[in-house]
Amino acid sequence: MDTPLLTVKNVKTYYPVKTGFMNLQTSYVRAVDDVSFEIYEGETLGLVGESGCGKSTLGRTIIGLEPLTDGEILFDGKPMNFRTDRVSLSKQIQIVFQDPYSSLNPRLTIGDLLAEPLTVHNIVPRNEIQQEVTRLLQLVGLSETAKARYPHEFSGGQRQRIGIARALALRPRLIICDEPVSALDVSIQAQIMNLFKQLQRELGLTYLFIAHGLGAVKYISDRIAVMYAGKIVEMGTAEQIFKNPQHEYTKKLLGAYPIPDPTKRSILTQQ
Amino acid sequence: MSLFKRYFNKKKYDAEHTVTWSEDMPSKGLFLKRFKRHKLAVIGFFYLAIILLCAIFAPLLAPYNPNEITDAFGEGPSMAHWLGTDDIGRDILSRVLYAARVSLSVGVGAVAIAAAIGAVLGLIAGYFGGIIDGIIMRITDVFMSFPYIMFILVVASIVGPGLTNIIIILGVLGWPGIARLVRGNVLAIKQSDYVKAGIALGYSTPRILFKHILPNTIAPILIYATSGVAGAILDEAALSFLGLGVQPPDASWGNMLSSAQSITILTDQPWLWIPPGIFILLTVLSINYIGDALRDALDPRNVK
Amino acid sequence: MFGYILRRLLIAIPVLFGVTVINFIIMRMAPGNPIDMLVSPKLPDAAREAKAIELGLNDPVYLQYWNWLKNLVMHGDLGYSMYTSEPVVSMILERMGPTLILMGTALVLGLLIAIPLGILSATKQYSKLDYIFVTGSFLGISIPNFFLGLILVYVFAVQLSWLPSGGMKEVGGDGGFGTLLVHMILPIIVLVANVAGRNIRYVRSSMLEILGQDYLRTARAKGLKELFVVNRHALRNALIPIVTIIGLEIPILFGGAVVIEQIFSWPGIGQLTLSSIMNRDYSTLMGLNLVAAFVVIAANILTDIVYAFVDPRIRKSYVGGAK
Amino acid sequence: MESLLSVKHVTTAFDTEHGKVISTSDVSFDVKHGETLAIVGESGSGKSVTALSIMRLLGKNGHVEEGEILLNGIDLAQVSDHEMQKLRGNDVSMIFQEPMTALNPVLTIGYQLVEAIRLHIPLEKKAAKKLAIEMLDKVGIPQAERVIKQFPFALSGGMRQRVMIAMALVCKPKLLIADEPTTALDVTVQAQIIRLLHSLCQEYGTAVMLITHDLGVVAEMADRVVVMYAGQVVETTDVYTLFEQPLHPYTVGLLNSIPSMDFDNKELQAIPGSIPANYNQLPGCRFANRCPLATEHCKTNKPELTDTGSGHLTRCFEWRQLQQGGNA
Amino acid sequence: GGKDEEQQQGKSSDKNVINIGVTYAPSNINPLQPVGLVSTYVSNLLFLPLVDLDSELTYQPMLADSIETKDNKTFTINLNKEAKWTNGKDITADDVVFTMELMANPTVASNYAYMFAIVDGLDDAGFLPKGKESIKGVKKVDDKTVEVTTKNPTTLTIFEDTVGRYLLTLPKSELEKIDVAEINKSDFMKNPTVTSGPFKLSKIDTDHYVEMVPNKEYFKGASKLEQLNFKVLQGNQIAAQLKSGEIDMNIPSAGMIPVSDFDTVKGLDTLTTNYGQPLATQFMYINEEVVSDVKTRQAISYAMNRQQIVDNLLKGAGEVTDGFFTSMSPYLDKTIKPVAYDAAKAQALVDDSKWDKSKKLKLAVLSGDATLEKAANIIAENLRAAGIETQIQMTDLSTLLDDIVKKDYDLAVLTVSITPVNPLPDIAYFIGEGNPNGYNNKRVNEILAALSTEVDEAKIEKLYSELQQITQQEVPMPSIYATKALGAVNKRVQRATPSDFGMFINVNEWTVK
Ligand SMILES: Nc1ncnc2c1ncn2[C@@H]1O[C@H](COP(=O)(O)OP(=O)(O)OP(=O)(O)O)[C@@H](O)[C@H]1O
Ligand SMILES: Nc1ncnc2c1ncn2[C@@H]1O[C@H](COP(=O)(O)OP(=O)(O)OP(=O)(O)O)[C@@H](O)[C@H]1O
Ligand SMILES: [Mg+2]
Ligand SMILES: [Mg+2]
Repeated sequence: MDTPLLTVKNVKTYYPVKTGFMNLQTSYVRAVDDVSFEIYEGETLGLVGESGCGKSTLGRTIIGLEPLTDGEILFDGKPMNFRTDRVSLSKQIQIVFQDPYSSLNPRLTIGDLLAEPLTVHNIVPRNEIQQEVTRLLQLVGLSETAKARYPHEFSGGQRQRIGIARALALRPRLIICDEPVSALDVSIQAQIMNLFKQLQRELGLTYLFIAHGLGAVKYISDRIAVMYAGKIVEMGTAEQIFKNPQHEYTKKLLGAYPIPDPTKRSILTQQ
Repeated sequence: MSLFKRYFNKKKYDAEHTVTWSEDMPSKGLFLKRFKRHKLAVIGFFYLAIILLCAIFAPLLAPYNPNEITDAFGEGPSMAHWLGTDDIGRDILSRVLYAARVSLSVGVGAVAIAAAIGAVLGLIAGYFGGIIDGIIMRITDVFMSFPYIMFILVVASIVGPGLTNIIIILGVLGWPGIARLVRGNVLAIKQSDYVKAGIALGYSTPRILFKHILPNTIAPILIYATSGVAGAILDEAALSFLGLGVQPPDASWGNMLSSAQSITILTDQPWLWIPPGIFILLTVLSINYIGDALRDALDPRNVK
Repeated sequence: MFGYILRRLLIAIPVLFGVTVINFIIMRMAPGNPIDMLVSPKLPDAAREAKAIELGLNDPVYLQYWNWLKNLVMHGDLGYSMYTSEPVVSMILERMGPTLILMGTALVLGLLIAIPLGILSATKQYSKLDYIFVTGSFLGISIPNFFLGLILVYVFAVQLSWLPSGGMKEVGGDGGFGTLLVHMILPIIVLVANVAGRNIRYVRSSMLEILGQDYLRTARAKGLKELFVVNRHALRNALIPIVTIIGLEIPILFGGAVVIEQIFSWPGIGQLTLSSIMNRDYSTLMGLNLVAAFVVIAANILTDIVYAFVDPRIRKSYVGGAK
Repeated sequence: MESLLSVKHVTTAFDTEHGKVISTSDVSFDVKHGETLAIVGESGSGKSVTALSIMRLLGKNGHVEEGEILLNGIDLAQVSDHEMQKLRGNDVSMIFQEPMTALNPVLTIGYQLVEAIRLHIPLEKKAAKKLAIEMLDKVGIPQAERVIKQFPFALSGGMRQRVMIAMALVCKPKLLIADEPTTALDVTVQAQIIRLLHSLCQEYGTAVMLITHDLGVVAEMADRVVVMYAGQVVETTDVYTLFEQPLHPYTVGLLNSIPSMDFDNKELQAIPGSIPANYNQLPGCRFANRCPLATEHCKTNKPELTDTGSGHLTRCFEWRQLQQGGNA
Repeated sequence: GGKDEEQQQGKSSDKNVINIGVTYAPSNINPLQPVGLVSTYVSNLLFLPLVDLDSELTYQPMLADSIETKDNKTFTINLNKEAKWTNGKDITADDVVFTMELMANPTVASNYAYMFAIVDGLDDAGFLPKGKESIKGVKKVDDKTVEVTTKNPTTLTIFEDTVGRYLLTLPKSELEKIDVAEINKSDFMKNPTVTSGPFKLSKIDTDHYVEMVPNKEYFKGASKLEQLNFKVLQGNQIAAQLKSGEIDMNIPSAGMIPVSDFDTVKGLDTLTTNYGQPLATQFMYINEEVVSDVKTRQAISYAMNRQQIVDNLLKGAGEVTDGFFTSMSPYLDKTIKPVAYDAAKAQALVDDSKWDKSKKLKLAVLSGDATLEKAANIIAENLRAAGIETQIQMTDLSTLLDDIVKKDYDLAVLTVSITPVNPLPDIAYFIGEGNPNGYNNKRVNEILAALSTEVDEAKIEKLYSELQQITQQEVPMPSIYATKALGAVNKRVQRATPSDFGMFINVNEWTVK
């Protein structure tokens, strides 16, 4: 545990909003407001918080999809610059999105979809691309027959697997998972989370795992960060957070989580 | 409960399963199926196919050279001239067949040009946003601010009327609508996760624009284009009415129809206007029906 | 809201400027010139020169534009027609009325037909009625204007002698509402066929979209009658996109004025446009173009404003200033 | 106690471009006065279709093919449209999953509430408005007088869902159908809504048919549970039994899929695969392809919903194995 | 009510009103520079010319009782003694002189100034030289007499055809108040308050109609009509409106009925119809730089099947021509027959001339006239048969004139109406020095020069005859056919006959039944 894989230092992401007479004034939505943390190689950092608190913005800022307003993000101890090093950085850090229906280009077959990053970045020699695609599919538990099909022919869970396979194509070290299971059925959620875990074991991946379901985060994360209104209000191991929450918001969050056991009706009894 | 867990543990995770079960989803042929539901569109499609063949094989099918002046001046249908002859003795049937070439190429050509310009500008405006978007949108404002016909009139008088010029003019003037449409779509698609994923995967901007965004706006462009084809055929007809259409002796349905502007012809020589009139009507009608069916068949909300 | 309108108007200025510059350039690129149309070609050069001086055409081209612009900005004056020597402003104003009457009526009537039929068509999707309306609307847009006009004139004016075949009033008569109405019938039928044809489809598809929305299910779940669900809840929402269409319809109508006014000798902007082009009446053309551009832009802005009024979501974003 | 709602062997079908599609078949369950019945199941299993069948809001292309839906002894599948309109909102009302889209965006909150009130209660506009404000107060909306003039977009998701609840309960219906009322909301807001629903229904004596796929919510609120899978009811029992002694492998799988709140760090036991798309044509059990207990018999024979005793119903040939396993 | 109903029919049939259909818009009514045919008719009704040409092509007194000359250089204009302005004042020699000076003022830039170039003291464009205020050759003799001297000997006919016909005398008292630079834009030119003609302007919309009411004080006798209106129509509407009664009559070549409607109009029993004289002639400009060989030009002339066009397309309502004169011209040499269609000879001439058959000529054709367009199609086919490929290009008037002036054309077909009594200015423009065909013939130039000063009618005829021979041989600018426009008038209208010339001379006598 020497240099962290990812270091986020005082990161701010503000969205300018034009207001006032003639839209001449600019005010800002402080979506991410002075956030700092580190993720070490092979670890999973869970990120929870209420809707709109800036989780996705933070994830997208890290992968360079949103411009950094202020602060610094280091990868492997080196500052990242997406303007100049997009190509090499894309091989280090990837993202899996929440909505399995909108994250795959509906006009491409799964084969093309997975081959594209391989060809663009020359990951494998041309003649091995098909093999590599098959391997990727197998890695996420899909069969080769998926290649010729289009995304709409798959169920949500399967699409999410394809999304993961695509993220893995460039053999990244860090994957940002932006609520990758929220849109899925309970039974499918479990499949996908197991897949994440299995891949981490096999490939030594590092995750920033965003979720708003506490159960999922707890299950998958080594450490958990709780975000509230653009700031990280509490961070610690899953056990620390769940057993001994410090911040008011964390306590509220835990208190609101419905426990799947009818004998412990916490919400209704709490009042 | 540990027992149940054992059951599941024993089962090795079966990946094949997942795919097999959804295999029966009827996705192939769905487009055709949806399209076929619009019976009138199917009829329109066959009609258009026939017209297209007629246009292509006009030299083989036409009994006369369309510009040949025969001795029969303004005569009604007969065995020699199935649809009669016009005021200067040309065979109407032959002219209508050749006119199909002109009218269809005006329709298709103009729309192709408009779609090409509109799609590229719309893509650029929508994707890059900001000042570029502002400038392009102001340009579309400028273009849309010209009264359509007036612009055509002036440009036609510069480059001179004629088939190619009509196509170019209608094409060059038709793009703002498509540009706006594409831009709107791009704005939405740009936000979609698969474009974000493309960026994260380090794809180049042209690749994202043309491989990921453009194909996903094809459906609306296609739908818009069908009504554009119909519109261009009608516009050419209107231009012929104003004397700025395709140049004689070439025939277009529009100039054949507009030469029937006299009550005498209307009453006494219906063979001069009924054939081109019917062809315009049916063609435009067919194209519109097809456009509507396409709209339905390509509706992304139907494709899950 | 006010700030928003002002901003839109300010943005319109460069657009208008661009429109006039391009129009000026294109006009000058067109072969021919107003002098040829005014004086016989067999005239000696001296006579042509005198005419050029009279019309201000002997100045360098950029100076001519500058003078035009200066005149417009400083005095709100569009100059005199090169062909008829009348003030361009009064020529345009005189013809604006007839065009607006015709187009306005067509727009209103067209929508009055299109909206209910489109709604009916949507609520009864794939029924016989739906097919009839949709086919009717396609027919409306498939018949070339000039041809429909010709047939109507033939039937109603020539054969039946029920209606006048053209013009806005009887020559020599002093107009009056009844006369105007009678003269409007035929051109209005042609235009309405078009407007209604185009818009039945829009209304139908926009209504279809709304009919699938969740909040209609909510309304039904309250126990609301289907009639009210459609007319109170669905219609209001369906009208929002239709507002945009009205904004698009105005330039279409305005552009189509040339043909329709030509067919029915309607004394409006379209006819003036055509004759000005034919006569290379530069000053009138500049004026007409400016007006047309203004109409388009005004229609756009108006659409947005009306849009904001019918859609509270957008109203808020204007009021709040954020957009 | 006499059942308030009795759904008997209901089969619902849709006319689609692929022809007629049976969406739910042979769905049966009861809702008793004042109780909360939860319906859980995988996405696409027919929960919403069942609810909409009861409300007769399936849309133009959907209809109940077979079976009876008795509300207070009246068969909702048979009454006239007019009759049904009177019942909706008055005897039975419904709230939906997406608070963002369930309210008409161009009408004020007040308008939509007053409309709901005056449809069933003969009140003057003023009085209705007063009632509306009271109701909004009741569902915990601050500054109800102001909110009533606002449009839905001005409210947050939680607030909108409160408005929906107010609207649904304002006529004191006997049955409230809540189709995933909290899925789109944050957990903290979800907790508030659950509490609100619970207390209001207690107060009004309204029975709730709660559709959800969150077993936590089920455990929290429900008295009894119906588990649906692939268009069928696969298990029905009271909430305690369900969590303690599930008798259908799907229910078992579902329970095993939830990450536990203990720190045992065990792998989740996911159910492999997904709902077959063509479940209607399957000759045997619809869960067979994902079931660890499935035998050849299961794949070729259709199991019936059988009573395992004391009203615990399951649609499984092998339920006894589970019972034994559980007891062991 | 009843009145409404009448109006609904759009008919004037029961009222004391005559509506005349025209196909050209009266762009203005400025008598200093009327643009186009209808403008001229209207301004002539407001302000009388000195004399006017009647349908027999003789001059009738209008504002002048007579114009006389003894030496063909000094012309005495005797104004009508009764002539009065509508404000009651006499029309005097001062008004005539004042108007002449206005016409000659370069600032006014009258487009008819060149008509006055024959007058002594004016330059070739008809303008006063810089610094000059008055015209040397114009002299007031007394209140009702003006004397005009010309630069060169001039026939009375030519004097009458220029000064006599184009000087529309204006009221000095009204106009001298207005700055000359502003005169064209002045209110008077839009709505003249003091006029001299049989009708006064009541309302005008330059694109659509002119409404006129009788001048009750007209010194030749006031009209009994309530109104006389001009209505601008599309050609194809004329027949319809004649039939419906919306118009009562047309002006043959300013209210052209399309040939296709001739039979319909002739068949209507509410109308009296008559053919006008063959006036509008279709000429083919030939760019001599492109078609330099005289044989090729001859081939063009032989190739055109003029007779077929006249017989089939015009249905006989026209005549075959190949030069500058039609049968209505006093100068037509009837012994010279137009060249007959001879395809074989045309082909032979083309072969003989070594015309490059791969060359494709642009055939610019004036747009807007359906008959001409069809004729052009026939001609193009004729030429193709002879071995000359052409591509028709319909062109609007402005573009066509521009192309011709810049010689940026190969062949151009265009309608020209040459004044039958004074054809010289047109002919000189077409084939004289600096002509737009690029044609150059010494003998032709000599003839034209001689004609410009010749006053002996017999000699003039001889010169024109020689000219016809030359042009038929050399084909510098052949004509193709001349149309006889159809005039129609409702039988309820009395004493009015549609005609291209002199139709309005007796307008104050027109009545309706
Ligand atoms: N492009 C943008 N422009 C302006 N504001 C934005 C933009 N994107 C996000 N925001 C705002 O930034 C804040 C954080 O948004 P973000 O999507 O990161 O939240 P989140 O925590 O991911 O929420 P959720 O759980 O709903 O996904 C929100 O208030 C949102 O409205
Ligand atoms: N209008 C419709 N037309 C055709 N099929 C429909 C229609 N509505 C629902 N279905 C089908 O009926 C089945 C059950 O759908 P339903 O919406 O009841 O599922 P659900 O259990 O509510 O799922 P979710 O948890 O996703 O809401 C699905 O297969 C669905 O495709
Ligand atoms: Mg998010
Ligand atoms: Mg549902």
